[in-house]
Amino acid sequence: MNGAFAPFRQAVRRDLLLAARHKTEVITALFFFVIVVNLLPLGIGPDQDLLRKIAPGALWIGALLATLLGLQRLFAPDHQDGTLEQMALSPQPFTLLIAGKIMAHWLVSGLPVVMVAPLLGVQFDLPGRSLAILTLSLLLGTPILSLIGAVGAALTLGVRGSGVLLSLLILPLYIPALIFGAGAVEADLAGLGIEGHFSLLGALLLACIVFAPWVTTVALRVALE
Amino acid sequence: MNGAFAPFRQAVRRDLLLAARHKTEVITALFFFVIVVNLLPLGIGPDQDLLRKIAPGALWIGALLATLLGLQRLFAPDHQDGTLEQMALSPQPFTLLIAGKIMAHWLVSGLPVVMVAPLLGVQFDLPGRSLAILTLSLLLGTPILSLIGAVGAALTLGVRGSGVLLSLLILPLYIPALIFGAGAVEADLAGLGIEGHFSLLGALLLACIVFAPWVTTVALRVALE
Amino acid sequence: MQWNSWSEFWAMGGYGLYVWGSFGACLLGMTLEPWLLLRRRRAIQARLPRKESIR
Amino acid sequence: MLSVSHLTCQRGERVLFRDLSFALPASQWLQVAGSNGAGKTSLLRILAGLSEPAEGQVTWKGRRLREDRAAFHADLLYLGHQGALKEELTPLENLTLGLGMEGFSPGEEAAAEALGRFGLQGREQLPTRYLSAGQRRRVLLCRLMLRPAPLWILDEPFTALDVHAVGVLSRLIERHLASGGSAVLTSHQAMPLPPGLSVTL
Amino acid sequence: MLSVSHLTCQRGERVLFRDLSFALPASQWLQVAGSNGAGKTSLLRILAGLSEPAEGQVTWKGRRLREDRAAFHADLLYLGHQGALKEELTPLENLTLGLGMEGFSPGEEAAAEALGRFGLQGREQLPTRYLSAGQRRRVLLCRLMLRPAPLWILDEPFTALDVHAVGVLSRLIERHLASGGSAVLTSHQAMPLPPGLSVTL
Amino acid sequence: MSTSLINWFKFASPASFYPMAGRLVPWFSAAALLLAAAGLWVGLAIAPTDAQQGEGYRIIFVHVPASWMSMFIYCVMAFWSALGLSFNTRLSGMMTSALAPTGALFAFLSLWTGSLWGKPMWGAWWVWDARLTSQLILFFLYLGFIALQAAIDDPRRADKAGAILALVGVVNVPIIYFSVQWWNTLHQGASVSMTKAPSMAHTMLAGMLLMALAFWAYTIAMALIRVRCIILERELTSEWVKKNAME
Ligand code: HEM
Ligand SMILES: Nc1ncnc2c1ncn2[C@@H]1O[C@H](COP(=O)(O)OP(=O)(O)OP(=O)(O)O)[C@@H](O)[C@H]1O
Ligand SMILES: Nc1ncnc2c1ncn2[C@@H]1O[C@H](COP(=O)(O)OP(=O)(O)OP(=O)(O)O)[C@@H](O)[C@H]1O
Ligand SMILES: [Mg+2]
Ligand SMILES: [Mg+2]
Repeated sequence: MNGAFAPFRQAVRRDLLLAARHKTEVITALFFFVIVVNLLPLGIGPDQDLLRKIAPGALWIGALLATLLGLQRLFAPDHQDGTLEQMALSPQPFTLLIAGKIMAHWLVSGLPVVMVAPLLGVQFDLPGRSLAILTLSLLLGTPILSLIGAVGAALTLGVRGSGVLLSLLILPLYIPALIFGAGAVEADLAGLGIEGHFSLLGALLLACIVFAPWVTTVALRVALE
Repeated sequence: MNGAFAPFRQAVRRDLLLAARHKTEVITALFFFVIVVNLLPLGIGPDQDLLRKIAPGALWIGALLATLLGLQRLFAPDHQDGTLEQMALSPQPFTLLIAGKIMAHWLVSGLPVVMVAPLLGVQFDLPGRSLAILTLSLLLGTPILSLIGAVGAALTLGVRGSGVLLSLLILPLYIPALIFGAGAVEADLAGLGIEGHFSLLGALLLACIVFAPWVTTVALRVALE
Repeated sequence: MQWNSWSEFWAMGGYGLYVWGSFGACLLGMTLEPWLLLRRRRAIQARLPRKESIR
Repeated sequence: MLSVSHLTCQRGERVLFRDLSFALPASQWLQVAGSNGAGKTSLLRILAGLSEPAEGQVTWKGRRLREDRAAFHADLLYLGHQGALKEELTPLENLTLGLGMEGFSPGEEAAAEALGRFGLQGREQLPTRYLSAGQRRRVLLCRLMLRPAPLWILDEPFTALDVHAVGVLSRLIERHLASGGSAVLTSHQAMPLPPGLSVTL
Repeated sequence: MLSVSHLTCQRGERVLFRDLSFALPASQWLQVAGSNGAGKTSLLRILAGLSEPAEGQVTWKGRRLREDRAAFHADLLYLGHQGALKEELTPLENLTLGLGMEGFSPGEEAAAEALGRFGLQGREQLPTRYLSAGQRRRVLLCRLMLRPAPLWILDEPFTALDVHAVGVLSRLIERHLASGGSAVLTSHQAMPLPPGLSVTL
Repeated sequence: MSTSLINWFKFASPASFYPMAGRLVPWFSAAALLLAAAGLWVGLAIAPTDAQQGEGYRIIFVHVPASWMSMFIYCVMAFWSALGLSFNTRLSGMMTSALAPTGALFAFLSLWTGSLWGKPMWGAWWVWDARLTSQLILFFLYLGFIALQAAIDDPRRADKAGAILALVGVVNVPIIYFSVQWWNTLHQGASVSMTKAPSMAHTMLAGMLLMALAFWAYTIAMALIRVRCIILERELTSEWVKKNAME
C-alpha cells in the first residue's frame, strides 16, 4: 500500500467496480436527469421564450434530483450486508474510506450529468455562452450535492422510509448551491458579472470537502451503534 | 372473512398499519412534494408572472416525482423479507392482495399530495378557479400514477439499481396523465373547455384500474421465479 | 383606548379577518400545544408502576 | 400424497439433480440431505411451486401443481431461508397480518399463546428488529402452530435455534406427523425426530 | 490479552447482563453460551467496539478500546450474523475487495486457493447471488485464512455449514489457537474444538 | 453537593433535573400568561392606529415575536447539540428534542401571520422575498429535525443524529439567508419589501416587547414540560422513577 491515500483509492475502485457490474445504475441516473428535464416542457407548454428562461433552473433541479436518487443507495446496501461494519472495524482511517465512497458517487452520478447538460441546454435553446457557464457551474456544484448528500444519507441510514426522509433533510441544504449555480447563468444573461457566483460556489465546495466527509463519518458511527 | 374483497381489505389494512408505524413515511412523501415545488422558484427566479405560468406543470411534476419515490418501496421490502413469496403462495387471489397494496400506496402518497396542492397553488399566486381545476385533475390523476407505477415497480423488482431503472420505465408512461392533467388548467386559463381533458383522464383511470393490478401480478410472478 | 364599541374592535378597521386570523392561529397553536403535552403526560403516568402522579 | 417423478433441476450450466422420483405418504417426513450447494433449497422451491423444474413433474393428491395452484397452496406451509418478517412490526402483528393475508385469522390470544410457547412472552410488543437472530426464527415458527396445513416444507428450520427451541420444534413436527400431516425438511444438524424417509442429492 | 471488567449491557428497558468480567489469554478460546436472546451478539458487538456498553470497559493488550481504535482493529477479525457480501460480485472479487479496504492485498491466487479449500472451486466467477446459503458463509470464512489477526470474534460461524465445512473451519480455529491467537465464539451446536473457556449469559 | 459550589453536573443528570424543572414550570407559565395579557392590552387597546397600514399593522404583535422566537429557538437547539456531542450529557439531547416542536410551531405561526399580513399589504398571500423564503426553509429544517428523530427509535441514536443535523442546519441558516437575498435582489428591484415601521410609536414597541417576552416564557414552560415527559418516557423503569412513583 503506497501513500496515505491508498484507502481512498481502494474505496473508489471498489464502488466503481460495483457500479460497473450493473451498468443500469449509471445509465439510469443519467436518464432520470434527462427525463425529468424533458418532462418540464410537457407540463408547462412549448413556449420557447418561457422555456429559455427556466432552463438553467430546470437543469439544476434535475441534477439535484438525480443526485438525490442515487444517494439512497450510497450507504444502505453496505449497511445491510455488514460491509459498513467491516469498514468501521478496518485499521484504515474510516473517514478516508468514506471520502472514497463519496467520490465514487460523484463520478457515477454527478459527472455524467455535467457531461450531458450542454446537450439538454441546446434543447432549451440556450446560447453557447450560457451553456458553458451552466456546465461549469454544474461541474463545481454537483460535488457539493454529493458531499452534503452523504451527510444526509448517513443520518437516515437504516431508518425506514429513509428515501423520502433523506430528501426532506437534504433539499433545504441544497438551496445555496442551487441559487448560486442557476443564478450564474441568469446573472450573465442579465449582463451582470459572474465571478461572485463562481467564487461563492468554490468556497462552498471547499468547505464541504473539508467538513462533509468528517461529519458523515461521525453520523455513520452513530448509525452503527 | 366476508365477501370476495376480504383479501383486498386485508392488504390495504396491513399496508396502512405499516405506514402508520412510521408516520414519517407519509409525512415526508408529502414534504418532498412541497419542497420540490418550492425549489423551482429558487432555481428560476422570483418573477411572479413567470411562476404563475409554470405553476400547474410544476405541481404535476412534483406529484409525479413524489409518487415515484414511494413506489420503490411498494414491493421491495416485501420481496426482500419473503412476504411476497408468502402472498404468492397464499390461497387467496394474488391480484386482489396486490390491488390492495396499490390502493394503500395511493392513500399514503397520492391523497396527501392532492390535499396540499391548493396551498402550493396559492404560493404561486394562482386564481381560485385554477386551483379547483388543478386539484380535481390531481385527484383523478394520482391514482393513475400509482397504478402504472405498480407495474413498473413489479418489473424492476429485485433488480439492483431498481430505483433509477423504475423512474426510467415509468416516467415516459406518465406523460399522457401529465399532459391532460396540467393541460386542463392551462386550457381553462386560455378560455377553452376542460371537459375533453377530464374525460380523457377519467378513461385513462378506468383502463388502469382494470388492467394494471393484473399486469402487476403477472410481472411479480415472473420476478419471484 | 382606541375603540368606541365592540363591533368596531372586531372589525379592526376592515382588517378583521387578517388580524383575528393571525391572533386566532396563535391562540389555537399555543393552547393546542399545552393540551397535547398534558395528554402525553397523562399517558405516561398511566404506565407508571403505581397510579400516583410523580412530583 | 406428494409425489415427484423424473425431476431434473438445472442452474446455469450445472445440473443439480437428474431424474429424481419419490413419493411422500401421509404421516411421513422426508429429509432432503446433501452438502452445501447440492440443491436442497432448489428442490424445495420446486416442490412449493415457486420455481419450475427443467423436467419432470410434481403432483399433490394426484393432481399436478399447475392445475390447481390455489388448492395446493391452501394445503402448503412453506418456510424458506429468509422469513417474511417486517422489522418494524411487533411479532404479534407480524403473525396475525401474515396469516390474515393467507385468509386465516387465528385471533390475538392464539397468536400470543403461540409466541409464548416459543419463549417470546413479554416481547409480543417489541418491534421485530430488536429481536435476536434466534428469536426471529421463533416468530416464524409460530406459524406452524397457527395455520393448519397437511404439507410442511421447511428449509433448515433448526438454524439459529437454541436447545430448548429445537425441542419445542421437534415435538411440533412429531405431532403434525401423528395427526396425518407430512413434512419435507432439510438440515445440516442431527434432527431429534423419529426415523423418516430420506433423499440425498 | 482481551480483558473485560464489570460490563453491563442494556437494551431498551432490559438489562441483558450485568457486571461481567473475564480475561482471555493468548492461545485460548472463549465460548459465549446462552439461549436465544441472552445477549451473545450484543456482547460480541461490544467486544468488537461496534457498540458502547452501558457500564464497564474492554481492554486489549492493557489499553482501552477507545484509546487506540486503529491498533485494536488491526488486530481484530470480526464476523457477524450477516456477511459483508455483495450479491453481484463474484466470490473472488468479494474477498479481494473486502480485504483491500482493510489494507491487505492477499493476491488473486491466494484468494482462489482459500476458496478452493472451502470447496468453492469452479464458482470463483459466479455472482454471489447464485450461491447457496452454506456457500455464502464459506466465502466469508475464507477471510480467516487470508487476513492475519491475533483476535477472532465469530458470531455463530458454524451456521448453514455442512459436515465437511464444519471440519475445515474447526481445523482452522485450532491452528489459529496453536499459533498464539485467541478467539471468541458463539454457537448453539456442539463445536468440535479442544476445551476452552466459557461464559454463560 | 457542597452548598457554596453549584455542581452543574448534578443538574445535567435527568434524575435531578426532573424535579427542578417541575418547580420552574408554574413560574414560567404564570409569567407567560401575565405578559401576554399585558401585551395584548397594550397592543390591541392602547397602541394607536398606524398611519400607513391602518389597523392591519396590529398583526405585528404576534408576527414579530413568533419570527424572533423561531430563529432564536433553533440557535438554542444548536447550542444544546454542541454541548451534547462534546460532553456526552444525556440531558442535552432531551432538551434539543423538547425545543423542536415549539420552534416549528413558531416558524409556522410566523409564516401564517406573515401571509395574513401580506394579503392586505401586498395583495398576495405569498411573495418570493428573501426573508419569507428563508423563513420557509427554516420551517423545513425544523420539520426535518422532528421527522428524523421520529424515525429513529433508539433514543441514544436519535439524540446524536438530531444533534448533528441541528449543527449542520445552524451553519446553513445564515448561508441560506444570504444566498436567498442575493438571488432575490438579482432580478427584482424592491418591488416589495417589508416596511420597517418608521419611528415606531413607543406604545407599539412596548406591546411588541411584552409579547416577545410572553412568547419567550411560554417557550421555556413548554420545553420544561416536554423535557419532563421525555425523561419519564426514557427512564420509566429506572430506580429513581420507581422510587418517586411510590412516594
Ligand atoms: C409569510 C410572510 C412573512 C414571513 C415568513 C415573515 C418573516 C419574518 C421574519 C423571519 C422576521 C424577523 C426577521 C428580523 O427580525 O430580522 C420578520 C419581521 C418582521 N416582519 Fe415579517 N414576514 C412575513 C410577512 C410580513 C409582512 C406582510 C409584513 C408587513 C407588511 C411583515 C412585517 C414585518 C416586520 C415589521 C418585522 C419586524 C422587522 C424587524 O424587526 O426588523 N412581515 N418577518
Ligand atoms: N447460474 C448458475 N450457474 C451455476 N451454478 C449455479 C447457478 N445458480 C445456482 N447455482 C448453483 O446451484 C446450487 C444451488 O444450491 P441450493 O441453494 O439449492 O443449495 P442447498 O443444497 O440449499 O445448499 P445449502 O445447504 O448451502 O443451503 C449452488 O451450488 C449454486 O452454486
Ligand atoms: N429495545 C429493546 N427493548 C427490549 N429488549 C430488547 C431491545 N433491543 C434488544 N432487546 C433484547 O435484547 C436481546 C438481544 O439479544 P442478542 O441479539 O444479543 O441475542 P443472542 O444471544 O445473540 O441470541 P441468538 O442466539 O438468538 O442470536 C434480545 O433478547 C432482544 O429481545
Ligand atoms: Mg439451502
Ligand atoms: Mg446472536
